[in-house]
Amino acid sequence: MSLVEVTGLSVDFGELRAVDGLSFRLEEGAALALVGESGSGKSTVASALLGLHHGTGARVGGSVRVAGTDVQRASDEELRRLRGGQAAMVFQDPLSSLDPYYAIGDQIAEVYRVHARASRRAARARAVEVLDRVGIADAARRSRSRPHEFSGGMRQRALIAMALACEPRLLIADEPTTALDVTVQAQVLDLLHTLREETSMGLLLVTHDVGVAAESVDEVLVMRHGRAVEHGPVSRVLGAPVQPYTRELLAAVPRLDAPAAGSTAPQEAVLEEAVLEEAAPKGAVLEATGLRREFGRGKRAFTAVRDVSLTLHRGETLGIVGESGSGKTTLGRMLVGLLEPTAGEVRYDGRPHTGVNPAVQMVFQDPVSSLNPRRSVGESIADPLRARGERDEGRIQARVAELLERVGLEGAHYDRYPHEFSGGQRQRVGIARALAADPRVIVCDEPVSALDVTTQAHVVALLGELQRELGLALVFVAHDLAVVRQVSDRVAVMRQGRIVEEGPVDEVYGTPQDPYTRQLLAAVPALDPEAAALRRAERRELAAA
Amino acid sequence: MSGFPGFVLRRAVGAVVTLLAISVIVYVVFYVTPGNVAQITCGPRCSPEQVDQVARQLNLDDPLFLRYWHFLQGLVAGQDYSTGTSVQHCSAPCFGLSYQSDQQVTQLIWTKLPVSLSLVSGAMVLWLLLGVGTGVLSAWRRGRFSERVLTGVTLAGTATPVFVIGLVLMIVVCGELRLLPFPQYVALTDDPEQWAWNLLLPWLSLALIEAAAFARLTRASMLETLAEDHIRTFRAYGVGERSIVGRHALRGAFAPVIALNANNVGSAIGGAVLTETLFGLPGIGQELVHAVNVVDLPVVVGMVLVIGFFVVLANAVADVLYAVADRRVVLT
Amino acid sequence: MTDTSVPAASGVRQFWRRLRTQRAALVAAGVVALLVLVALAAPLLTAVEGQDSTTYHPSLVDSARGGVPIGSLGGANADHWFGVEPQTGRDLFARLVYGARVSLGVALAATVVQVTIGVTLGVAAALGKRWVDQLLSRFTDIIVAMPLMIMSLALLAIVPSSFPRPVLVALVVGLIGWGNIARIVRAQTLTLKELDHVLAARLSGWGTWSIARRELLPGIAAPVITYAALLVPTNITVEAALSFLGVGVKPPTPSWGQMLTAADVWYQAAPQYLLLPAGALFVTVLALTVLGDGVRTALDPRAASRLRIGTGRKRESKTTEGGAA
Amino acid sequence: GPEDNDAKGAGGDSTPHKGGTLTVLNAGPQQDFDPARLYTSGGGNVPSLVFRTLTTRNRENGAAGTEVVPDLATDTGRPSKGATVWTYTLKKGLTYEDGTPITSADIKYGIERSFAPELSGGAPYLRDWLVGAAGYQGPYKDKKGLDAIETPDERTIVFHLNKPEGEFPYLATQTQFTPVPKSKDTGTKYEEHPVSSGPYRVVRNENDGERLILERNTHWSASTDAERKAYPDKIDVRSGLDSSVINQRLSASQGADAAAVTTDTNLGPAELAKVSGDKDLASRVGTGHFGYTNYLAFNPDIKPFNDVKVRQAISYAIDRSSVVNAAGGSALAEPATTFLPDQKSFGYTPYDLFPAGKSGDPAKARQLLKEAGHPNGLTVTLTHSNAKDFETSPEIATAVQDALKKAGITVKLQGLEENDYSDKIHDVKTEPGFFLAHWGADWPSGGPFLAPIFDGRQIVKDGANFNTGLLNDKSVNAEIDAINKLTDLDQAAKRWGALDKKIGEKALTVPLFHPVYKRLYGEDVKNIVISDWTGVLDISQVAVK
Ligand SMILES: Nc1ncnc2c1ncn2[C@@H]1O[C@H](COP(=O)(O)OP(=O)(O)OP(=O)(O)O)[C@@H](O)[C@H]1O
Ligand SMILES: Nc1ncnc2c1ncn2[C@@H]1O[C@H](COP(=O)(O)OP(=O)(O)OP(=O)(O)O)[C@@H](O)[C@H]1O
Ligand SMILES: [Mg+2]
Ligand SMILES: [Mg+2]
Repeated sequence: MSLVEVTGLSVDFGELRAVDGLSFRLEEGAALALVGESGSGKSTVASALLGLHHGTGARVGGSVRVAGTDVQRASDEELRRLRGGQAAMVFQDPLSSLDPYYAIGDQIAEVYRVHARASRRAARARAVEVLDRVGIADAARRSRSRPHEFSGGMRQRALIAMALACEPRLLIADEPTTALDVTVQAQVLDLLHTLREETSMGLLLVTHDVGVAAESVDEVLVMRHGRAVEHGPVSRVLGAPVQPYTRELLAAVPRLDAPAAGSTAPQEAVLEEAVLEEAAPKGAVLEATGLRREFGRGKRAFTAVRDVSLTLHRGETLGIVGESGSGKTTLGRMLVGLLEPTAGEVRYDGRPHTGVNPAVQMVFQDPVSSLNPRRSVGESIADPLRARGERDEGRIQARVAELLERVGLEGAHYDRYPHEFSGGQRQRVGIARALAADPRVIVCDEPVSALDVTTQAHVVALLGELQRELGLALVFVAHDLAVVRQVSDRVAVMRQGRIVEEGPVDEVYGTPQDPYTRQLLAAVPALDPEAAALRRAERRELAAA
Repeated sequence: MSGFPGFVLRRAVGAVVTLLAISVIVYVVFYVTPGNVAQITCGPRCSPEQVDQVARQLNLDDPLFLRYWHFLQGLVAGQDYSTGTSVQHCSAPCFGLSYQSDQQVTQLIWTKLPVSLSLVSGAMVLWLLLGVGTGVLSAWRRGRFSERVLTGVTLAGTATPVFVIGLVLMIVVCGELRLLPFPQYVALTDDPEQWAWNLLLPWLSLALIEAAAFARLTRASMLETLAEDHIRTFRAYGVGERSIVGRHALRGAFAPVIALNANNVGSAIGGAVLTETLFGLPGIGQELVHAVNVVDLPVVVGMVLVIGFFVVLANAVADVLYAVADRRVVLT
Repeated sequence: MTDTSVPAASGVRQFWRRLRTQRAALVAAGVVALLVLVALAAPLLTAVEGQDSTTYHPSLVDSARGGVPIGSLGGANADHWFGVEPQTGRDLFARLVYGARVSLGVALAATVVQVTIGVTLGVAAALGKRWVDQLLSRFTDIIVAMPLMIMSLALLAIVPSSFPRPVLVALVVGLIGWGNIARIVRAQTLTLKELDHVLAARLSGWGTWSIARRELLPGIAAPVITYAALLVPTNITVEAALSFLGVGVKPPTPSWGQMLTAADVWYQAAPQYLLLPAGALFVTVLALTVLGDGVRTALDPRAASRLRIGTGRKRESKTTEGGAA
Repeated sequence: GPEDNDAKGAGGDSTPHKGGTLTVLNAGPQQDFDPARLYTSGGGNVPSLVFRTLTTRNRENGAAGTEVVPDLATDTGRPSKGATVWTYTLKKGLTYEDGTPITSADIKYGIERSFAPELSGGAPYLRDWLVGAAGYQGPYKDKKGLDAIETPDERTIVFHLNKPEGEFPYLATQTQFTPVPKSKDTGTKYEEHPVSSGPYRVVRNENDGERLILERNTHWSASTDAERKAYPDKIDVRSGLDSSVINQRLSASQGADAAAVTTDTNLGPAELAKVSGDKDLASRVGTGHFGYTNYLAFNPDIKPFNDVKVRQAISYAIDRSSVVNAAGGSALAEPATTFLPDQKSFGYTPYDLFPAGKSGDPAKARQLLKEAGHPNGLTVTLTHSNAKDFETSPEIATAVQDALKKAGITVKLQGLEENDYSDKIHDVKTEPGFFLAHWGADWPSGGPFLAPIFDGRQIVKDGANFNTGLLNDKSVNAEIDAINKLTDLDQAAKRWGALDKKIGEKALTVPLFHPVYKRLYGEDVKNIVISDWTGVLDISQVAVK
C-alpha cells in the first residue's frame, strides 16, 4: 500500500472548485512536488491530506488515504493521531506559524506529547534533540528562545524540527522557503535533502517555484486551476515538458545563466535616442553620496544603511540585490525622499533634493498594501495629477485612462477597487500611478517579488518597455538575482547596509569579486536536477571555506 | 538610559509632570467654581468680618498663582500652620490642610487609601475572574446557549448603574435574605475575614460593571488569535481543542486584557466614588465627593492626585507586564 | 495567469453584505432604530396616550404613604399605560419615552464629541513632529488620569445654569472622556502611516492634511466605529451616574439616568418605577453592544477572507475558524 | 440590666435599664466636635452628651420639650437692667472628666475662643449681643479677653449685652457656653479630644468624626444633671452611610443594629411607603416636629415681584398638596399657611391670608394677575438648589412649576449647585427674584425665627443676608425690639404670633409646608423621647436594655 493515495479528490469552497478530480500516489520514502501558479489549488490539496478541511465549510469529494488512514471517514481521534504522528506539515510563513508567546522547545514538546506518552522532561529532551537534528547550534539553549528571537531560516528549521519530532512517515512542506532569502532557502532545501537521505520519510513538497522542486524531489505534478496538467519524474517534466502550460511556466522562470542580451541591446538604442533628444550628455540624474540612515536612538540605535554612494544615469537601470534586511528598502526610500537620511545627501539633476519630488517616483513591493482598499484605482492614479493642481475632471479621466491602457489595463477600470484586481494587475496600477507624475526616475522596490513567475515576467517586460519608450531611469530593487540580471545595466550588491560590490551586470554575475556575491549566486536554485546537485556541492564547499 | 531602570526613570518623570499638570487644572477649575469658600468654611451664619478673617487665614485672597506656589512649597519643603494655641509642622510632601477639618491632607489620604485600595483591588480580582472567565467560555462555546446567558449577565452589569445594582443587591442579600451583613468597613489588619466578608457586596457591584468589557475583549482577542496561523499549526499537529483554546488562544488575550485593566483602574476609582458613597465605605471617593461639595480645595487636589497616581502607576505596571508577556515589546 | 477579476463590490456594499449575514446584529439594529424612533416620536406617542411628562396628578398617589401610586402595578391603566411616578403622579410612559430622548441624545452627542476630539488629537499626535506627539500624548495621559466624575462635578458647577443642561452634560462627558479613543487612533494611525499606500500618496505630492483625510481617516474608521458603539452605552450610564451625584440633566426634563436615581429607593414600594428605566437602559445597551460587535465583524477584512483574490507569495491562507471541532 | 431580654417587642419589659451599647448610624460625620464650632443648642444630639452648658433643653416629649431648663447653672439666668445684664451661678460639685472642678472662668474662656477665626462656625448671636464683641479676635490673638463677661468668683458669671435680650437663656444652651479648661486647649486640635463635662467622654474619634466611641465619664454625676439619663454604657457612632442604607439597616434591625438609632436620617417617602404597610416597622418609627418652614421667597426689588398683586397671585395659585407630595407626602410634610411653625412656643397664630385651598385657586390668581396688568399670564424664573433634600430641591421646584401653570404663570427653573445657590440667595447683590427657601429655629421661639428674616436692620449689604424680602419696616423693627425686651416668654410668644400675621400681609413669602420628622429605631431601643425643640429622638434618654 502506498503512503499516500489520492483518488478523484475535489474540494469546493462554496461556488469555487479549488481542486478538481485530482489523483496521485506517493510511495514510502519517495518525494513528490506539487507545482503550479498561485491559486492553482496546491495548498488545498496539502490540507486535504491532513483532513484540515473538516468543519470549515469546504466540501471534499473523492478519497484520500494517508498512511493507512481514510482521512475522509476518520474520527476526530484518528485524525488527531494522523496529524503530526503519521504525517506532519511544515507551513509557509515561519514567523506566524509559531506561537509567539511560548519558547520554541516548549511548542515542539507540546506537539510531541500529544503523540508520544512522554514526561514533560522527556518531551523537552526530544525537542532539543530534533532542533539539534535540523542544525540549530546550541540547541539546548536556543530551545528556550521564543520565535521572534530566531531568524527566518532558523524558524523554518524549527518548524521542520517540530514535524520531525514524532518521526512521521510523511512530511508535507507547503512552500517551505517562499519567505526566505536565497541563501537561507538553499540551507533549508539542503536540510530537507539530507533528512530524506537519512530517514525513509516521504516528502510532499508544495511550491510555485520550479527551481525549488528541481532541487528536492523525484517526481513533479504540475497543477493548474485545480487539475493535474502534467505528472512525471522530475527530470522528464522539467527537461522535456509535454504540455504547453508546463513549457510556458518554465519559460517564465528567470534564469541566471541566460544571457542578459535580450533586454540590454534595445535599451541602449533607446538611450541613444534619448540622449539625442535631450541634447545632453548621458549625465547623472540621481546621485547619492555617503547616505546613512539610523533607526532608534541611544543603545537601541540601529544603522540600516551606512555610507552608500551611488549614481544613476539617465535612462539606465541600476539593480540592487541583497538579502532581507540588508537595507534595500531603506535606501530606496531615501532616494525618493520618503525617508530623510541621517547623513549624506541625494542630488537630483545636480541639485540637492530633500522631501518628495514628483519627478522621482516609486513602485512598491506589495501590490496589496500599496493601494488604498477604500478608493477606486482611478482615484489613486489621479492623485499626482490632482496634487499638481489639475482640476478639470475630463482631462484627469482621459489621462488616467491613457495611463491604464499604457500599462495594459482598460480605461474603464477607473471606477474599480483594488480588491477587484489580481496581484499582477494591481502592480500595473501601481506603475500607472508612478507614471502619472511624469517622473524621470522610478525606484522599484521589489516590484515583482510578490508575484508568481508568469505574472512576474509580464510586469518585468512592461517595465522594460516603458523605460525604453519614456527614457526613464530605473532603480530596480530585488532579492531575486535572476530577475535583476534580466533587467539591469549595472548592479549593486548590498549586505548589512553597505554596498559590497557594484558594477556592470555581466561583470558582477560573471566574475564576482566579493565572497558574499559568490555565496548569493551559488544559492540560486537551478532548474536542472543535475545542476542542482552540483550547486549543492558548491555550497558545501563555500560554507566549509 | 535604557533597560528597566531607564524605563522606571522616564515613567517617574512623566508621572510627576502629569500629576503637576493635573494639580494645576484642579486649581484653575476650583478657582472659577462658584461658591464663596470662606463663607462655606466659616458656616452659613458667619458675619462678614468673620468670613474675611477666615479668608485671610486660608490665604484665599492671594492670587491663584501665589496659592499654587505655596502648594508647591508645601509639597517640597513641608509647611507650618497654627492651631491657635501652637504651631504644628506638616512635613513634606505636604498637600496642605483641609479647609473644613484642619486635618493634614496627607494624613487624610493615609486613612482613606486602604479603604479604596481594598475596594478596587478586590473588585479587580473579581472582574478579571468574571470577565475573563466569561470571555473564554463564550469564545469557546460561541453561539451556544451558555454563551448567550453569560454575555447577557455581564451586559446587564454594564447597563445598570452601580448605585442601582449595589442598592438592590444590598436590599435583597442583606435586608431580605440576610446572607451577608450590611457592608461596613473593617480594616484588613484588624480582621481579615470580616474585611472580606463585609466588602464582598461592594466588590461584586463594582466588578459587575467592569466585567462585561473584559468578557468582550477576551472573547474578541481569543477569536482573533484562533484565526491566526500558529493555531493552524497546532491543529495540524493533532493538538486538542481544549489546549488550543486554553493555552494558545487565551495567551493572545493576555496583553489586551492587561491594557484594558490599566485603563479601567482609573474608571473603577471613578466607579468607586459611587460605590463608596452607597455602601458608606470611608474611602477616597466618598471623601472627594464631599470635598468637592464644600470646595475644600486642598483635599480635592490631594485626592485627585492620589487617584491620578494610581492611574499612572497602573499604566506603567501594565506596560511592564506587557513587555514581560510579550518580549518583542520594548519599554519606552 | 490569474488576471481574472472577481465580482465587483465597493467597500460600503461589502460592509452591508457582511452585516446582513449576521442576524443578531440586524435585530439589534432594528431595536436601536426603534429606540431612536421612539425618542423622536415622543410627543406623538404621549399624545396618543393622552398624557404628558410634566403634569402632576396628586390624586393618583397615596399622600399618606409617601406618595406611592394608588392601585396595582404602579397605577397602570388605560390612561397611564405604565402607571405613574410615586410622589408626583406624573405619567411614567411619557417620562420613559421623553427620557429616551435625553439619554440617547446626550449619549450620542457625547460620543460624537469624544470621537471628534479623540480622532483629531490621535491623528495629530501620530502625524505631527516628535514634540507635538509628546505634548498630545502627555495631555491624553492627563485626561485619562483625571477622575471623570470629579471633573464633571466641578465643571458642571462652573457653567451658568442658563446653559441648556443636556447639551452641557454631553459636552462635559465628551470633553473629558476622549482619552482612550485618542490612544487607539494614535496607535492605529502610526501603523497606517507606514503603509505603502500612504507613502504612495505622499509621493503624489499631497500635503499632510490631504493624506490624513484621504488615506488615514477611512483606515481608522473601523476601530473608531467599533469603539464608539461601545461608548454610547457607557455614556448613558455616565449621565445616570452624574444624575445620581446631582449634576446630571435637570428636572423636569426626564432622563433614564435621573429616573433610575430617583427610583432605586422605590425598589420595594414601587418596583415598576425602577424596572422600567433599568429595562430600557438594558435593552439599549444590549442592542448597541450587539450592533457594535456586528459592525466590527462586518468591517473586519478577514471576514471576507473567503473572497481571496489575486496572487501573492507572501499572502497567507488563513483558515478563519473551525478545524477538527 | 441583670435580667435577660427574653420577651422582645410588644409586651416586653419596657422600663429602661442601664448598660449596653447604643449604635448610632448616621449619614453625616460629626466633623466638628469643638464646642466653639457647633451651631445648634447643645451642638445637636451627640455633642450634648459630652458638653454641658449653662442652660439646656428640657428633655421631654412634645411641647414640654421646648422649654429651657438649667444645666450647669442653678437657674436659667437672672436678668437685670432691663434684660441687658444676665447673671448665672454654677451648681456645686461640677467636675470635668479628669475630676478637676469646672469654673466660671472656663465658661468665659470657652466663649472667648469661639471668636477665634480658626474656630469659626458658631451662631452669630454672641458677637451681636455682647458689649464690645464685634471686633474681637479670640484669646489667641487678643489675650485681654472680653470685658462683657465678668467672673466675680468661681461660680458666678455675668454677661453684659448691647440691648435687652429676653431670650438669653435660650442662647445659653449653645455649646459656646460649655466650659473649656484653658490648660487643655489645643486650638484646632481640641476637637480630637474635647474635655467632657457631660455623662460621656470621647475615647475614639476617627477620620474627623466618622467613627466616634463614647464611654461613661465616671466623674459625671446624675445628681447635678437632671436632664441626661445616660442609660447605655457605650455609644458607638458610625457615619458616612447612605441614607437609604441606614433605613434598611434599622428596619432589618440585625445584630448590633437592633440597638441602633439615627440622629440625622429621616425616613424618605419610599421607605415610608414600605414602613406604613408593616406593623412591626410602623411601631418603631419616632415622629417629631421641629420648628421649621419651607417657603417661596420673593425679592421685591426685582420685577415683576415688586408688584404685591403678583406675589399675591402666586400665593393663591400654589398647590400645596402637590408640593407636600413632592416633599414626601402628608406624613412627612404639613401644609403651611403661616410663616411661624405651628408650635405654641413660637407663638403660632393660625391664619390663611390668601386661601388657596388644597390645590390652589388659579381663578383668583388669574384675576389678580389681570389686575396687575398681566392678562395673558406671566413668565417667571424660580431659582432652586440641586441638592437632593426635598427642601429647595428640584422636586419641589417642579411641583411649584406645575401648580403655577394652571394660573397661567410659566415658570422657568434655574437650578444651582448648592454652594452657588446658597451664595446667591444670601447676597443682596445677586439675590434672585423668586426662589425656594427654608428657615429653621435656632431655638423654639419667634425671635430667632422672624428677626433674621424680617428685621430691616439685619439686612447685610456685604455678607450673608437672610432678610431676603429686604423688608425694612419701621413698625416691624420697633415691634421686634419691644418683644426682645420681654423676659416673660409666653407673653413674647403671643406678640411674635401677631407680628407674623402682620408681616404675612405683605406677601413677601409663600409658606409651603412644615416638615415632619419620622425616624426608625432598632428593636431593642427604649425610652424614646422626642421634643418639639429638636423634633428628633434624644439619645441622652435612650436605653438599649
Ligand atoms: N478557505 C477558503 N475559502 C474560499 N476559497 C479558498 C479557501 N482556501 C483557498 N481558496 C481558494 O481556492 C483556490 C486554491 O487555493 P490554494 O491556496 O490551494 O492555492 P495555492 O495553489 O496553494 O496558491 P498559492 O501558491 O498562492 O499558495 C484559490 O482560488 C483560493 O482563492
Ligand atoms: N522604521 C524602522 N525602524 C527601525 N528599524 C527599521 C525601520 N525600517 C527598517 N528598519 C531596519 O533596517 C534594516 C533594513 O531594512 P530594509 O527594509 O531596508 O531591508 P530590505 O533590504 O529592504 O529587506 P527586505 O528584503 O526584507 O525588504 C532592517 O534590519 C530593518 O529591521
Ligand atoms: Mg498555497
Ligand atoms: Mg525591502
